[in-house]
Amino acid sequence: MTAGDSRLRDLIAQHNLTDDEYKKIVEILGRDPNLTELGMFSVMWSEHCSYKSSRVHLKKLPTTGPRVVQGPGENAGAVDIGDGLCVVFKMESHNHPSFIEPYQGAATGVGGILRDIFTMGARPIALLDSLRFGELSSAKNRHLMRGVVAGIAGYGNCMGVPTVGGEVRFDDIYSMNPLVNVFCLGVAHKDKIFRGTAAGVGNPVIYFGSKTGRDGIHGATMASDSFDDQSEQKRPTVQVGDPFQEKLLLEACLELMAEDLLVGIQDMGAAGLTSSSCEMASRAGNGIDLDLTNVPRREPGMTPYELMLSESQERMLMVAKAGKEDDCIRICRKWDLDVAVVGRVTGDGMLRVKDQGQVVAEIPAKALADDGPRYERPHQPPAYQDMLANLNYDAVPDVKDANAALLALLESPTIASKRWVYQQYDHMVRTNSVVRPGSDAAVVRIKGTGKAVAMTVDCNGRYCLLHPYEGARLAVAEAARNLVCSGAEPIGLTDCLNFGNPERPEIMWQFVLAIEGLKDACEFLQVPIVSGNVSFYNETNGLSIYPTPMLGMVGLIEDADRAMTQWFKQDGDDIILLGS
Amino acid sequence: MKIGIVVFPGSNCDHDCRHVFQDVLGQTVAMVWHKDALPAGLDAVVIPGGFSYGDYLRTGAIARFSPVMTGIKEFAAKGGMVLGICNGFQILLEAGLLPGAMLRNRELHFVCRDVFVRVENAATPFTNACVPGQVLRIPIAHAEGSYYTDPVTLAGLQANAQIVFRYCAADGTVGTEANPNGSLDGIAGIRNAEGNVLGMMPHPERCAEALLGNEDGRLIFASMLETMRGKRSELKMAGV
Amino acid sequence: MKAKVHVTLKQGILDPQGKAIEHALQSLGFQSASNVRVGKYMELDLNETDRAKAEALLKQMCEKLLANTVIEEYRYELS
Amino acid sequence: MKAKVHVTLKQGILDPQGKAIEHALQSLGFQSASNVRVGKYMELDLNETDRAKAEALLKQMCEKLLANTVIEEYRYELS
Ligand SMILES: Nc1ncnc2c1ncn2[C@@H]1O[C@H](COP(=O)(O)OP(=O)(O)O)[C@@H](O)[C@H]1O
Repeated sequence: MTAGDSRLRDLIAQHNLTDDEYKKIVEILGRDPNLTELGMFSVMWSEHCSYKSSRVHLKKLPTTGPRVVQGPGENAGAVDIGDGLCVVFKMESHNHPSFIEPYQGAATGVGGILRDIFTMGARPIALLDSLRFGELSSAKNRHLMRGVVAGIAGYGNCMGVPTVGGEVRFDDIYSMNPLVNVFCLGVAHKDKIFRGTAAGVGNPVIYFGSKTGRDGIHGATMASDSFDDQSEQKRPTVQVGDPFQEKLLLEACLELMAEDLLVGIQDMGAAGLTSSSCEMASRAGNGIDLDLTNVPRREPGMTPYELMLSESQERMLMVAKAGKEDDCIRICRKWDLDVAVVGRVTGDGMLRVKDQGQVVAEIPAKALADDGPRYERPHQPPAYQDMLANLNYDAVPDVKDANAALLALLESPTIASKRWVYQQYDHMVRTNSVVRPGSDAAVVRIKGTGKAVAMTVDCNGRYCLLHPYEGARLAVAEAARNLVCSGAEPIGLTDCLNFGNPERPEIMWQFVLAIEGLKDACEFLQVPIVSGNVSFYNETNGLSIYPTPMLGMVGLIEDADRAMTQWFKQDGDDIILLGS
Repeated sequence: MKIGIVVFPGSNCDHDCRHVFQDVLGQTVAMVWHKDALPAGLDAVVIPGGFSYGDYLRTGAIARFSPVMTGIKEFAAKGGMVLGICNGFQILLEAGLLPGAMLRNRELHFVCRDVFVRVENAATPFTNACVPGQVLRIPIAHAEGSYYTDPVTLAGLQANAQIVFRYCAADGTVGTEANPNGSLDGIAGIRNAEGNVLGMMPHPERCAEALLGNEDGRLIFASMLETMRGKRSELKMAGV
Repeated sequence: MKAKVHVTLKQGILDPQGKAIEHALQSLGFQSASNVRVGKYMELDLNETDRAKAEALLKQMCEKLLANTVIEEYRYELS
Repeated sequence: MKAKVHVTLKQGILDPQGKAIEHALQSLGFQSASNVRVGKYMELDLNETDRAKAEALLKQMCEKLLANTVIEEYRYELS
């Protein structure tokens, strides 16, 4: 590029691409991309979608085991629980959107994770949420918390999926960057799991769900961007969730799946139509011809760029068996959903997008979905580690008045009861909640089996700051303890790794060590990690959050009657202290 | 016995009601899609909880126009037993099968927890297995459960023993403290004048199994089954 | 034609939402605000040219769906 | 003074409520209704005599509390 290319340079920067990444795009295409193509690359190669800083490290995690039916790489992971059933689960973050608009940010986060579960063919039966806010003494933090809790409640309750547990912690490090992580679990027949694949040349590609609007354009790149004082201006990217629409989508999906109609299905999450189409094509080694003319839209005058990048919620893409279009359309109409055949599977590996008869984008699907940049970013221990290593523990004052200290602890919001939160969540719908919020883990029975699953979400960010390796190991251990104390055997894990800016070597160091810790602890306990999510760039004005590798662990209780709760049961019972 | 459970697009306690009637109580269940006609031969109709149409305008406001409602009105007019739970209650109000309306909860937000209700009338088809004044522990889960009606209608409800459940404390005392949503006169459930239509905010289907730690809700279903058996044998005796 | 519909709670019916907002306003220092009442506002297009007909339609919509006259009252404008 | 505040969703923002109501109106036979948008309407008393001051106050209230300016816009009248 030359100096005369300043407009191009601006465009590249606005799309959060580096010069090298742009060069790679030109190399792949053998020409300069047009604006639509540039947009598509930018979202797919964003940190959020491409995992470019984390992939090399995530590979180290143990992901296999005798019960694993589906490991990382699909919409969610799946673990065998016997009786021909498996549990499908995953955790997702919606931190940045929730900071901008707490209600809608949290609500659409719930919507996204629910879609991840039911696109796999599983009916969601439980949600858990893990939240981090700054101290409640600030009105802003109270506002954020109120909005986030109401948003999770608003969406989850309407969907009829109980929010059975979670955790909330407060620390001012999160006041400019709260964390909103949501875990969802569903149940599916082991041999009826659906995957996001566009197999079968000639098969129709069908769009269904809500209409496409101009919402959330660049949401995926936003999630891969740090905040600064200008972030307020990024607000037009806010998406509004429609849980009722999602309920229709859920029921329609399960009905479509019950009939023999589908080859593959995927939800349109971050990067919308672009990610769903190229990922499905790439997984099958195929291409897709998309025709935007038929894409249902909410507003007139939408450009191909906008249609391909929109992050409107409650939309899905399915690849049907040839000839089954009408059956698919009939079921979608029954549920009052917009539906349209928008393309065909091709054998040439290209994602080819047409609008009004013109080709507006033509990119190898695999280049978008899988051949994104991959970085082994430099890492190095932060300076504060030296300080910690040299800390003189003897200089830390002893507690003088233990009673007062205990009361102060009990009073702190992090430790106090979370009833105000979980009473706003319908935690009983579906009538499976054997152990409701308030104990170590939530226990939900699996109807028709006599079994139950226990679930917990855990992470102590402060431990992870002090030492990411030990902190991550402790988080795994805590989650496992919570399950075991509920009578369950841990069978699988999902993670949601919340970190600062990976371009900073100290943050990358935290990340690499946390992964090591997760790996060692999971191998030791023989609990595989079957799905997960990485959320980088959790920093505002240069201040990072604590490294917070959130875990969602799932355990199996063979006999639901034997689920255990944490509280004392009866006068005169013996109390035994176990462990060291 | 055959129970019809109505399914609106946003119903979400429909499976729970089916589970109770079918798997726990061993009855026959017909799931009735809201766009279809009400099938013949039902002994009772249940309108389950949920968010019938997203509840965007007012709870139950849109649902009352669903085709199935015509059949339900006829069924009720002929004395058929209709139970509306939570959103089902809200729909019965909007449809005019029960008097009054629902307002937002006093605290404005959704509340999901166990409450106590006192059985104010144990002589209804839905409560005849209870004793008068019995206190039941049943969960609620709603954001719009603050019952309201005009003073004249309220006086009528009181005079005709149409108030079937009132929110109360564990010992049965009724009052503001025990009222979770600001409902008028502590109303948690009412019946129509004829007694065959009941709307209640608490969810009996959520507490009908020992595994879930509470079986108080079973009394409602047991009452209904008892009533149906009675009706059937009456019909038999009359040679119908 | 464009229609604007206001649906408000009837006088005498407690409006907890209005109360909450009033409370919040006051704790934000807006002491001079009082009697806050909250209602719904709807805008819609009516594909009608006859004003009287449009009014009749609107009235029906309000009575049937947009307002619950047990607790709410409504008014509308056409333009 | 009496203030009336209308808070509506910004153009382009999804309005699930409006969509649901429009759908319901149409299936009730009101085919001529379209583009339904739903907003909030608030009335309040302002203990102020100076009009300019009252306007300034109202604007602040809207920005700070009554409207969520991320997705909503507002307008007010004084009388
Ligand atoms: N955000 C939340 N959503 C749902 N339940 C929650 C949430 N936060 C806490 N809880 C519930 O409250 C109880 C106490 O949580 P927590 O304070 O994290 O306890 P612990 O430190 O013992 O894990 C748990 O049962 C948990 O599931």
